[in-house]
Amino acid sequence: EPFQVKLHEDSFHTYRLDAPPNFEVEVTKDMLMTMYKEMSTMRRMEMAADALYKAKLIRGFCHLAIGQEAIAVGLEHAITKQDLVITAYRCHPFAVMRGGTIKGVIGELLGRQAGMSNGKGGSMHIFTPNFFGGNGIVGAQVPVGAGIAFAAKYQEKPIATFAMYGDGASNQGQVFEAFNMAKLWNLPCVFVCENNKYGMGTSAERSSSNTQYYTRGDKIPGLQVNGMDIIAVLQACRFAKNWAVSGNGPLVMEFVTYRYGGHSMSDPGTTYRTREEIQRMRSTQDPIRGLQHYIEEWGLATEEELKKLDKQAKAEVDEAVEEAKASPEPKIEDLWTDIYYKGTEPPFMRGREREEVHYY
Amino acid sequence: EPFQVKLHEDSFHTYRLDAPPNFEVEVTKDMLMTMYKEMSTMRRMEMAADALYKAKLIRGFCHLAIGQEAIAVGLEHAITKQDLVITAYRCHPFAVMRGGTIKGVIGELLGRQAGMSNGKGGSMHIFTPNFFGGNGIVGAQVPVGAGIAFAAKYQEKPIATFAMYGDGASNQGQVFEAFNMAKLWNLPCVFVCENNKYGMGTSAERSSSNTQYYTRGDKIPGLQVNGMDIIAVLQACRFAKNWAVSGNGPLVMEFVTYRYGGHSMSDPGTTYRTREEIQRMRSTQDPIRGLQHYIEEWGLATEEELKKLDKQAKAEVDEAVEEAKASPEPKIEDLWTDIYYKGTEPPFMRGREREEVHYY
Amino acid sequence: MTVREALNAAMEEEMLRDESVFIMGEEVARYNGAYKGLLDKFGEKRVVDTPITEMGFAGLAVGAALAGLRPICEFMTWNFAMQAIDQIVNSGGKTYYMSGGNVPCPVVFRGPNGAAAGVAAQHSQDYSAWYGQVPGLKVVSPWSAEDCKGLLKSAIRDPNPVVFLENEMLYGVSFPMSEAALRDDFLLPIGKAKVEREGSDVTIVAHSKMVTHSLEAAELLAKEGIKAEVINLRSIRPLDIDTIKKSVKKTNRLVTVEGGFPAFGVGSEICAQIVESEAFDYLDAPVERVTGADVPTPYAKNLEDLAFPDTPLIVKVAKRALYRTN
Amino acid sequence: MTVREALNAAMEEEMLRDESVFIMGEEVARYNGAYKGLLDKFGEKRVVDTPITEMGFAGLAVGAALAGLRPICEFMTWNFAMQAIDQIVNSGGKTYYMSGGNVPCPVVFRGPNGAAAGVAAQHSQDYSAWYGQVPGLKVVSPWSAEDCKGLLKSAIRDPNPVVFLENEMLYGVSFPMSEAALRDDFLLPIGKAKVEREGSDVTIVAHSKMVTHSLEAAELLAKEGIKAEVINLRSIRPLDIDTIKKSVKKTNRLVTVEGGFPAFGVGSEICAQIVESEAFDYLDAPVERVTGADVPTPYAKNLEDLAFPDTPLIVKVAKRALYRTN
Ligand SMILES: Cc1ncc(C[n+]2csc(CCOP(=O)(O)OP(=O)(O)O)c2C)c(N)n1
Ligand SMILES: Cc1ncc(C[n+]2csc(CCOP(=O)(O)OP(=O)(O)O)c2C)c(N)n1
Ligand SMILES: [Mg+2]
Ligand SMILES: [Mg+2]
Repeated sequence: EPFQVKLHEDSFHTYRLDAPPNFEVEVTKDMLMTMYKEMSTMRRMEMAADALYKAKLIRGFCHLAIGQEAIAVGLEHAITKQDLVITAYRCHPFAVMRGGTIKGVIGELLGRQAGMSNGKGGSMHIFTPNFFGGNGIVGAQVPVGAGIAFAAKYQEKPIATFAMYGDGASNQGQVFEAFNMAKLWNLPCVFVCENNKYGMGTSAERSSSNTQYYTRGDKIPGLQVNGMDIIAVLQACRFAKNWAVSGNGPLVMEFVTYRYGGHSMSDPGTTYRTREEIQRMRSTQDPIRGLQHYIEEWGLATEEELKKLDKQAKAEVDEAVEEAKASPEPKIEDLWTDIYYKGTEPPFMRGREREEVHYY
Repeated sequence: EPFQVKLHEDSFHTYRLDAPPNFEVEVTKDMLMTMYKEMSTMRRMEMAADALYKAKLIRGFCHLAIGQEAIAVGLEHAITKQDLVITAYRCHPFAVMRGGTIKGVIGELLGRQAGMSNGKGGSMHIFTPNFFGGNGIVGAQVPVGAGIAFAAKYQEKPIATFAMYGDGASNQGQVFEAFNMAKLWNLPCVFVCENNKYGMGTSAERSSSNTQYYTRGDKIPGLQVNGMDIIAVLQACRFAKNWAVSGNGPLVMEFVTYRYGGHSMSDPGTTYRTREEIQRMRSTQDPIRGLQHYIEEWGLATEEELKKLDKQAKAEVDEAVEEAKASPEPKIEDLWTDIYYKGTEPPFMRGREREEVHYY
Repeated sequence: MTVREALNAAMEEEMLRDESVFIMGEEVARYNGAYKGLLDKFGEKRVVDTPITEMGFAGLAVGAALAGLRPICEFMTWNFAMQAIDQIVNSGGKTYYMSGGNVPCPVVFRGPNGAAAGVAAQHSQDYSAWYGQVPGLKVVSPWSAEDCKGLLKSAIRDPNPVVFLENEMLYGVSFPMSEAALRDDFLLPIGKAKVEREGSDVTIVAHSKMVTHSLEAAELLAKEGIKAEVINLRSIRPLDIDTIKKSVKKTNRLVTVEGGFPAFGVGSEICAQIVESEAFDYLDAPVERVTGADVPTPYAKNLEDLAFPDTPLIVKVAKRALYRTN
Repeated sequence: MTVREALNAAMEEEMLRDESVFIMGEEVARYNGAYKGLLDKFGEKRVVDTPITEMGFAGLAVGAALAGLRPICEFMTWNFAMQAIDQIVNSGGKTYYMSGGNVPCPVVFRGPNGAAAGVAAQHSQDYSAWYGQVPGLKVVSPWSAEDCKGLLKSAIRDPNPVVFLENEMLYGVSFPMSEAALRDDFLLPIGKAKVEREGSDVTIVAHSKMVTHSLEAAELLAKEGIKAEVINLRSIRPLDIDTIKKSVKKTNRLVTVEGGFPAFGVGSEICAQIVESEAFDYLDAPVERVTGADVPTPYAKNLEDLAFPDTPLIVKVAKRALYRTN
C-alpha cells in the first residue's frame, strides 16, 4: 500500500550537490497517520511542560520545541534505531522519539526518579542508547557528534550520525572545526542546522554573516529543507542517511523552521519579533496542520479521525504526567552516584564540610 | 621617477571580488632597492638567530621566517605607520619592519634588557606601537586582530588592520568566529593567511579540507597572492589597505609562500617533506633572488651593487648581534614588574615560598 | 537598589565618563531589555550584541583593549567563558608581562558565576579559584549592590584585565545604598575585603552569595551568644589576607564559606595563607571550610540543596569551630 | 627506560590489547617520529594526526568515547588544551552524572603540563589544580617512567575521563624499571601516592618534576642528618590524603612542593585537608608550601630560574619547617 506523493518545488535547495532528493516521496497511510499522532503527542508533551513550569513544578531552564515537531518526528521515520543522533538543549521530542518515554522526559523535568537521567540532568540533559542528549553548551555537541560518527566509521558500522545545532550555534568556531575534520576524514556525519530564525533574541541576520546555513560547510555539500513540511523532512533525512552510509562523507542539512514560544520559559518571545510574525507562521506553516491538510486532501482520514488521534495524544501525555508526578524525588544517596563509573570511585568524596563525607 | 612594471598573470586569484588588483604596479628604484636591502637584512637576522640558537644562546622556541621575507617587507611598503598588524610567533621580521630594531629582536631572543620585551617574552612575544605581536597560541591572534580593527572603526581612524595566521592556524574555530563578526560588523580587517604549505609536520592537504585559503571567508571576498614575489605582495597589500579603509569590510588574503627551515629550531624540517622540494623552492621561488632578477632585468642596479647591499645587511646584523650580546640580563627585580600596570599592583606578590615576597 | 540596577548604573556612569568604554556580549542590547536603558542611551555602537562565539568575541574584546578601548565583555554566564578562557588568560592576562610592559590590556570580563537555581551541572560552576590563580588578572566577586557599583566602576577604570564574577541569584536582590554609593564618583578598591559585621568569637569569610548566608548565620549565632565577625572578601585576587589575619587574631577561629567545589578552592588558599602566617599561632581551632559539595551540580531540588552551603550549615560549622555542638 | 619510552610502551600495549583504543592529536603520527613506532604498527586509522583545532578534536574524542571507543587524546601541551577545556570539563567530565549514569565517557586526555625550558608565559602553565577541582574527572600527574607506564595504562582502562599531566622536561629522563613494570599487565592504581623515600623528620609531598628536586633535597638533608620522607603524589584527583596524613603523623612536619602558581594550588589543598584532619594535632610546625612564583613565566633564564622551585629552595624550606636555619 505504499504510494507516491509530490513535494512542493520549494522544499529543497542544494549546495555543491549534483541533485536534490527526489521530489516524489514514497509513503504509506500508516506512516503518515503515525507521524501525525507523534507530532501531536510531542506538542502536547511540550504544552504539558509549559503548564508544569508555570505551576513551578519545573525549575531552571526549559526549552520547548513547539513548532519544530516535524524534525524530530520526520527524522525518526527516515532512519533506524542503529543510527545516532545528538542535539542541544531543545531535546525533549528527540528523547522520546529515540526510545525514551514521555513519562521519562516529564519525570526528568520534574526532577524525579522516573526521569530518564534520574532527575540529575533536567530538561537539557536526556539520553537514550541511540541519542546522546541533550547538551547545554551551545555548539559543543557538534564536534561530539563528529566523534560519534568517527566511532561508527572506526567500528565499520553502516550507520549515520546526525549532529544537530541551531542557527545561533552555527557561528561557533567548533562547528567549523568539526566540519573540517569530518570532511578531511570523510566521516558519515550529517550536520543538521535547525534554523528557527532566532538564537534567543538575536535574529539570524544579526548573528550570521551568511544565513544560508546549508552553504556554510565550505567543501561539504549542503541541503536546505522546508522543516515545516514533515514529508520534506522525511525525504531529506532518507537522502542524508543514504548519503552518509554510502561513503560520501559529511553533509550539511538545514531545516528552516520556527519556534512559536519564547527561547526558554523565561522569555515571552515577543520583544525581538512581532506577534504578527508568530501568528503568520502558526497559521500558514504549522507542521501538524500541514500534515493534516495532506492527509485530508489525499483522503486518508477525516478531520474527526485526526481529532481522535489528538485526543489520544492528550490522554497519553496526561497519563504520563500523572505517573511522573507520582514518582519520588531522587534518593539522597544518589547525590554521590554517577560521578564516577560504578566500582571505580575514589574511596570517599567530600560534601560541604569536613564531616559530610561519602564513602563508597 | 616612478615607473610601471607588470606582474605575472599568476600573481593573483580572486574570490567574490569583482576585479583583482591592477597587474600594472607603480614602483620606484629607491623602493625596490630598499625592499631588496630589507629582505636581505631580515634573512641575515634570522640566520644570526639560527646560529645563536645552535650556540645555545637562545632558548626555548625560535621560529624563523627564512623564505617568507617578501611578506613582512612588502606589506610595510604598502601601508603606513598608522595601520596595525598582528601575527603569530613567526614574528621577527614584522617586529623590525614595524618600528623595532634588530638589536631589540636579537636582544629579546637572548633574553636581555635590550630585548624589545625586556627579555620577558622571548622569540614569540615582541611588540611595537603599531605591531601587536608575536602571539604564542595558534589562531588566538586572529580575533584579537579583529578587535584591533573594531577599535579602529570605533575610533573612526582611517586605517587597516592586518591579522596574520598560518595555513595550520586557518582551521581554528576562532578564525571563523572572527570572520563572521568582521563581516557582520563590516570591520576594516584584512585577514592574512601566510600559507607556507605546512603547519609543523602537517601539510596543508592533511590539515585543511579546503586548501584555497583565500576562499574560506564564506561571504568575505578573497585574494590569493604569490607571496614569493614582493611586487605582487606590495600591490596586493596596497589593494587590501585601500579595500579596508574604503568601508568594504573585511578581506581574506592568502600569501602562498614557503619556509625553508624547520618549523622551529628543534625541527630539521626534512621528515615530512623531501629535500628536493625544499631545494626546488629555494632555487626557483626565492623572493630575494626574484627581486634581484627584476632589478637586474630592469637595469636598476648591477649584481655587484646588490652584493654591496647584502654586505651592508650582514654588517648591520653582526653589529646588532654584538650590541645585543653586550646587553645584560634583566634585573632581578624585573621579575615583579609588568604583571600589573605600574601603580596598580597589589601591595605584594608571593614568590616560591612564604618568605619570598615582593612588596611594591 | 538591586544588584542589577547597581551594575547598570556603574556601566552607564562609566560610559558617560569615558567614550572608550563599551559593552559587548550575547543579548546585551535587544533581548528582553536587561540593558534596554543602555542601548537607548548609547546606541548600537556602544552596546553590541555578539553572535554566540565566546572565544571569538573575548579575543575581539582583548584586541579592542590593546588598541585603546575599554571593553566590558559580558558572558551570559561564566560557564560559557570556558570556551574563551584561553583568550582571557593567555591573551588578556599575560600580554602585558610578555611585552615587558609595553602593551596594557584594560578589559573587564563580567557575568554571573556559580550556580543559579535548577540549571544543573554544565551551568553551575564557580570559577573564582581558577581565575584567582592567574597572575596578571584581577578577580572580583562582589556581593551587595554597593559592592557591585563601586567595584565594577573600579574594574572599568583599572588598566589591567579584570574578571568580574557576579551571581545570578543576587541580581534581583535589593540592598541599601549609602549616599556616597549613589554618586558617580563612587569607587571601591579592588583587593580590599570588607568587614560586614563585627564580632569577637569566630571569623566567617565568604564571598558573593555566601555573604548573605554568612550574615544570616551570624544573626542566628548571636541568638546563642556567639559573636561572629563576617568578612565579605569582595576580591579573590588580590586576596586581602591582612583583613582576615587581623580578624583571626581577634577571634582565634576561622570558617571560610564559598559556593564552589571544595578542592583547590578559595577556602583552601585562605587556610594555607593563614597557616603560613603569624596568625597561625592565634588559632584556637583548625580552620574550617564550608564549600559546595564535590559533585557535579544535580538538577533535582532535593539533591541540589545538598550541593551548596546554606545558613544552618554555616551555623553548625561555626559552632564546631567553637567546640560547641549544639 | 625514559619517560617517553614508558608512555609509548603503555600506549602500544593497550592498543594491542584493545582494538577500541586509538591515539589522536597534533603531530602524533608523521612529524619527526615521536610515535613513529605506533604509526608503523597500527596505521593511520589508529594513530590520527589532527588539524590544529583543540576544541574540535577534544570534542570529537569525547564523542568517540561516548560511542564506545577509548580515545587517547593528546594535546601538544596542556596550555593549548585551554581552548578545549569546556569539552574536557563540561562534555567529558559531567555527562556521566547528568545522564544519571547512562552515558560513560572513557577518554584519556594527555600531554605535557607546566613549564618547559625557556618557553615563556603562554607555554608554561600548570593546570593540576584546575582539573583537580572538577568532580567527574580523574587527574594524574606522574613522575617516573614506572609511574607513566603503570598510570597511563590504568588511565586508558579507566571508564572515566582521565586528565594525564606529563612533564616535557622529564620525557628524556631515564628511570630504572622493575621487572613487574616491564610486563604488559603492569598497572598502577589511580589515586594512590607513593612513598619514594622513607624518613622520620619531615614529609615532603611533590608531584611530577618536583619529585626529582624533592629527592635531591632529601639527599642533601640527609647529609645534615635530617631524614626526609618524600611522597610522590602521582594523582591529583583522587588526592591520596591518607598517605600524607600517615607520614605527617610520623614526621610532624609537612612541606608541599609544586611547579604551579601558588594561589589555589595543590599545596593549598593539601594544607587545608591536613588542617581539617586529625593529623593537624600532630603538626609541630606550620605546613610549608613551595610553589612556582606568582608571576607569568618570564623568558629570560635568570628570571625563569626564580619562577620555579629548585633543590636548594626545598632544602631551605624543609629546614625551616624543622626550625633549623643553616
Ligand atoms: C557556549 C554557550 N553560550 C551561550 C549559551 C546561552 N544560550 C543558550 S541557548 C542560546 C541560543 C542558541 O540559539 P540557537 O542555536 O539558534 O538554538 P535555538 O535555541 O534557537 O534552538 C544561548 C545564547 C550557552 N548555553 N552556551
Ligand atoms: C592552540 C595551539 N595549538 C598548538 C600549538 C603548537 N604549534 C605551534 S606552531 C604550530 C603550527 C602552526 O602552523 P601554521 O599555522 O601553518 O604556521 P607556520 O608555523 O607554518 O608559520 C603548532 C601546532 C600552539 N602554539 N597553539
Ligand atoms: Mg535558533
Ligand atoms: Mg604554515
